[in-house]
Amino acid sequence: MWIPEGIVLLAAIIILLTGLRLKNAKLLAGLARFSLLLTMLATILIKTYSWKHHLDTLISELWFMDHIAFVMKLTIEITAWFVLGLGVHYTQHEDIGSGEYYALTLFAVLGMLIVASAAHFMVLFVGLELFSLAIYALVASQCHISIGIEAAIKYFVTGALASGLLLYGISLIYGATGQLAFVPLMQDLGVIANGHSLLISFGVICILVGVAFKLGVAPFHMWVPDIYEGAPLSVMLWIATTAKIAAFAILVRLLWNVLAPLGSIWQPLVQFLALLSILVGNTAAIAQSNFQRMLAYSSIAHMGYLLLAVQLNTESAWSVALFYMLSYVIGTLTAVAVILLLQHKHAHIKQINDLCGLHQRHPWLAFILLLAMFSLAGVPPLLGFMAKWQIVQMLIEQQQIGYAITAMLLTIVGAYYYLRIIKVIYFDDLQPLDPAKPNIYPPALLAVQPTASIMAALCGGSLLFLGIFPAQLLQFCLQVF
Amino acid sequence: MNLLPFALLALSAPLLGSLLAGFGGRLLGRCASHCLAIGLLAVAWMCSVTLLYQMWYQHAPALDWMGYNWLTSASLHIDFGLLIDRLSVAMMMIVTSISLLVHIYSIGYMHDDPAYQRFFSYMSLFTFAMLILVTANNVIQLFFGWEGVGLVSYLLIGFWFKKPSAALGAYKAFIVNRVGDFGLLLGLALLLYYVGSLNYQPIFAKAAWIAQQHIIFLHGHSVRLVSLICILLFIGAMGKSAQMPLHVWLPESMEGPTPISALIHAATMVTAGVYLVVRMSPLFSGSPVALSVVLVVGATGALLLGLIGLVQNDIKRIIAYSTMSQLGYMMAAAGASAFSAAIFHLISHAFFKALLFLGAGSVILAMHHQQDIRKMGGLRSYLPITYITFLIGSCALVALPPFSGYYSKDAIIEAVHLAPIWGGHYAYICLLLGAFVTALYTFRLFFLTFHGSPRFDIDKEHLPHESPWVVWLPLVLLAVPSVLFGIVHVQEFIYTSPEGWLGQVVYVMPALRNYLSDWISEFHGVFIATAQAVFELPFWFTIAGIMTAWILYLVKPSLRAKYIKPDNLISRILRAKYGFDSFNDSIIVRGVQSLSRLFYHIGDMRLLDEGIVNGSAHRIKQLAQWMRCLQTGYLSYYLFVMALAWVILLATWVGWF
Amino acid sequence: MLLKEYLPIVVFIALGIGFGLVPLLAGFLIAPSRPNKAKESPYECGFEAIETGRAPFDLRFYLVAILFILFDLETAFLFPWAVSLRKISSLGFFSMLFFLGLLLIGFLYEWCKGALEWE
Amino acid sequence: MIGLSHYLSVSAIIFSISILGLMINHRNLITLLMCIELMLLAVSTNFIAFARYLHQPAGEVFVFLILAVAAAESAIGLAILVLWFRQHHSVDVEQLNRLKG
Repeated sequence: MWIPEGIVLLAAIIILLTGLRLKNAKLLAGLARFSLLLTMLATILIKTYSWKHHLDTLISELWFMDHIAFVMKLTIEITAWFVLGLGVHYTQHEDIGSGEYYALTLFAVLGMLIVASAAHFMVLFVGLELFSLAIYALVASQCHISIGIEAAIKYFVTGALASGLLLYGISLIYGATGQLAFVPLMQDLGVIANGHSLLISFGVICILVGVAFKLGVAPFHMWVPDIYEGAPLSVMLWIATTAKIAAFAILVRLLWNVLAPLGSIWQPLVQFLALLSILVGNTAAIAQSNFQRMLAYSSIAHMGYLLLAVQLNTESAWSVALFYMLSYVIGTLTAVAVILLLQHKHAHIKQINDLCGLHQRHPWLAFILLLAMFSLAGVPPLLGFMAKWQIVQMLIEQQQIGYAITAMLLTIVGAYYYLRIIKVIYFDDLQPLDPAKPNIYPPALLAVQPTASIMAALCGGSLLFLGIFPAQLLQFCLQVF
Repeated sequence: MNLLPFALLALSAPLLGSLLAGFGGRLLGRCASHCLAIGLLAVAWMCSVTLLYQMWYQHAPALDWMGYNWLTSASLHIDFGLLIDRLSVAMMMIVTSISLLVHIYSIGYMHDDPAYQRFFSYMSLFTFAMLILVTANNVIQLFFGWEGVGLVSYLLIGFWFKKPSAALGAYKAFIVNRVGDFGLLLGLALLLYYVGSLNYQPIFAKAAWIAQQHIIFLHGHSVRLVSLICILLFIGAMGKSAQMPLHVWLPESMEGPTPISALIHAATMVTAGVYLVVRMSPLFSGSPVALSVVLVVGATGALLLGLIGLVQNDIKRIIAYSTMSQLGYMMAAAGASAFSAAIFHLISHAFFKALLFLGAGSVILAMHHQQDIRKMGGLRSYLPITYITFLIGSCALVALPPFSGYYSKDAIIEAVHLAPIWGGHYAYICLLLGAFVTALYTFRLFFLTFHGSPRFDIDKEHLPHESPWVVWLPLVLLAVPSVLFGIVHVQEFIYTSPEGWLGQVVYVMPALRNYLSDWISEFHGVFIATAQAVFELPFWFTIAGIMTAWILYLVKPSLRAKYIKPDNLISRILRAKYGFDSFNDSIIVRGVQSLSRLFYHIGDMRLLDEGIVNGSAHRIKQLAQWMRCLQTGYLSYYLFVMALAWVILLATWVGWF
Repeated sequence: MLLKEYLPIVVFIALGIGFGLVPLLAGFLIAPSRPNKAKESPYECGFEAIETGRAPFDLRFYLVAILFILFDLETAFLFPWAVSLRKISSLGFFSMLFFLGLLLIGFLYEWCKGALEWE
Repeated sequence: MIGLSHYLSVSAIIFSISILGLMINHRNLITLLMCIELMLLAVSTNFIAFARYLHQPAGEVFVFLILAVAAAESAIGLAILVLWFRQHHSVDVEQLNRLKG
């Protein structure tokens, strides 16, 4: 039952120790990715095994083996595999691809996998801290770059505050019910759902704040832009995709597997957070000139849309939220993949304007970026549109038409900054970085990377494909909950 | 045999070709790009051939494939589905064949163009969109294809977008088509509202019910729903098929490269309107009013637009006006419920009109992009292959037996002659006169271009010479069906039943079946029909047209100067193109402009710009800046905000409690 | 029942925040602020300041302290384990061995990395 | 008699103080780390109090985990801080504002 986690742990240790002597980043990355492949395989095998033998979905009150755990784990593993594969050249080039880097990423994956299966507050807490701490360290992995360290400190301190609040909430819930394991706790909460005490409400709110921080939802979003901008690009991708999935897994576990009976407490709050997030994310992104920072605000807005589905607290709403999460992750992965491919030695892509005329130099990459931007903006027929559409439809079905309209209006506001990138890559002219070196334009390939290019194309293609044929994925998401 | 894989392959191959040529163009290089595009198109063509074979010889049943539900919102289902029946197969065949030949032709014609790969990409994309249009099993998908071909047409008319006239032509095409699309969309909306579905099958199943519905307007006037829907749909068809008065964009579209004029603006896209009317025949057959409108508009266009062709001097524009005139014939046939004749004329027209355009392109190449026929002449000896194929195309166009145009056009004129619907006589006269006009302008063009003495500066070093084989091969390949298509297929296609070969696909109003039966009973085999030509009026009108052209332009050009004053009323009217353009310019454009200026100053500047659009954009930008300022960068401040939000959440909850 | 017991806590939280914030805000709002150079310079018996008041420690102290804290706290797990060793089965025993093994790997890592050497 | 609510009150006060400490401290990053530790200790107090009140060991076990995690957290925090100090020779919180907007 713990084989996937065991593989990741073992691989992390091996990489940590071999990394002391071995300096070949490519080899280490290959090892890490290979272990992730094994983990995926193990996850699937265990799932099929337990499904065939009708094993219990709960193991000793600590460990879930249900559909949610399976889907979350698999998504985390696949995303992690993509993130590692896309970042190989970048980490090598930025000189951060040491053994520690890959060991930390695997520790982070380990923490995320634990979180996805956690059926007990202790397990959840340990998993959460494991991946958070690993990511704090990863953000600071470029130890000579000042803003990286600054980002790490900010992330660390705000994250610690959020964990403190989360723990405080857990302690209050524990005090009110005497339970730390999810299944009995949910039963108890179901009994007292109507006559809950202030203690429980406080606990729920504190937990909500902790999770909202991890998701990067306004007003607990202040860390997001700074960390996205300051962190190395590959680590930023890590935070923007896998860590978000893990945060979503926590959200699912806590709000759906524990606090669902107390929906009356948290649903209005989540509504508020969702709308605020969409507003803050979409408007603040407009004023950004830094690509990573813009993506950060975009992620804040996307998490808002996600919460808009979550606040409905029905099975189908959670499925749609999962679908939205997947669409967001693939979209972000695609966008950052293109930028990762373009990090040239003399020409870092930091600002949006560095992408000027990308179409003229790399039409394919420009097209993939276009797909990503359209998908994130929610333009049909891409996956992002489908996801937004599902959420809006869900809201309308539940008679929350006001929210649906607000969300759509703010989507139009949000479309502005995505389209601006498309304008820059398609309609602006190339500008040489330096008049003395006319051959070097900002959008230049880091190196010819067939694997990473194929991965980027795969991500972009899946945005289009899943946008046109979303039914299977949607069906899959519906079966999870 | 399962037809589905072939249909899917036929659809996807051009899309793939387009993507490869478009995105991989630079990587692949010119040769690989066009080879890929042409190869994939050939695959699509083979698939179409297979489908046609199955339909024609094996009598395969129609395939209505509900592929995939993309989106559902209440009663609106947006599906991807295919309807492979005789009509769509015939259209697929035409689209892929002409497209394939035009692709090959473009290798030569676009040889020196820097945006070579882009051109091939657009053409394959066009083919894909057109195939989507004709194979759709629901109107949404049809609309998608409809807009798709419109878009590519816009892109291709403006292909040389640095040329102002090309850019303007592209604009004009785009805007005029929007007028048509407006009607189409309204029609579709009415269908969705009343039928509750946009798939052909439920729509047609409810056609009888729709025919009995009435819509009551403000003052109690009731209008038959079906007439309203059909006329709205026909407005869409008018836009796309360049029927009067929405024809003004087609001459301008000639600014695009010539292969495009052949593919899009002669053979395929412009016939989409005819296709729409035929496809929607169960609806149109429920409304005699709509049929009459189609008939009258078509016939009027057939005559009047042909007349304009007489005074044009640009080789491509003459053929463009002839296209509009021929589209009028097709529409008239559809209006007379002779749907098979309409489609048959569509097919034969596609062959010979593509041939004429490509021939014109060959001439233009030889003349170094000189398009004015007054500056040509005597090209017969320089361009022998072009000359012969152009002659074949011209004969087919003017409907001389035994060329293919004869059978289709003769069937149309006869059907319209017999049709017992309102406007039938008028239409018949128009079409008859149209035959004379067609012959006149076609041979005027032909004689001025190929006969007589050269009116260009003969440069001994650079004599006009025949184009490379990639250019003339498609001409030869197109000349074959231009000659043979009619004689071989006319009997089975048109004269088997009142519906013709299309059979179950189309639906004819019961009241009109009798006349159609009479019409087909007059046919006694191809050879008799061919021989009978001499006893029929249209033939002599055609001969008269040719003779007139021969005398006026070849034998005694002086007669022209003597009898036709350049500034007499008729030629002034014709030259002004009946004033459509100036009407549009002075009344519509200027009216709209002054109206919009009014709105601009009052509504836009004050209300919308300052208030809503710019205002909101400005507000949002302000908000964005403000949000930015909130992100101060100070850690203590972040922590403060977090803690404050936490406290507020707690406090709100206590307040609620 | 717990609710009533807990209500004071809310009051305390409010008070705690209030106590912290009110004097700060009061000072910020009420106190006159007319800084000048003399006021802002650190006071050191009338001399110019020689160095900052906070003399930095050697970084190596921090490193050792960090490592000490880590291993010290992890060993805290040994106490409850040792107390209840009889009650927990061999699974408990081997779990702790596994845990110690992980600690050992961490120790090996820092040793090889040279974190334990003073120079 | 000292009961549950007293413990809870103390922990709540410590928690509030630590949060205020985080917010108000503009000078020293080390103090931030101390505040974080304080916050976790407040939570631990809570857990212990509840565990005693409910006669359950689970809460106490949780405290062990919290302590271990707190140690790891401060280790990481200090490590990052040291990196910062090496570059800037200062632990001033206010200097952390290159990233903003």
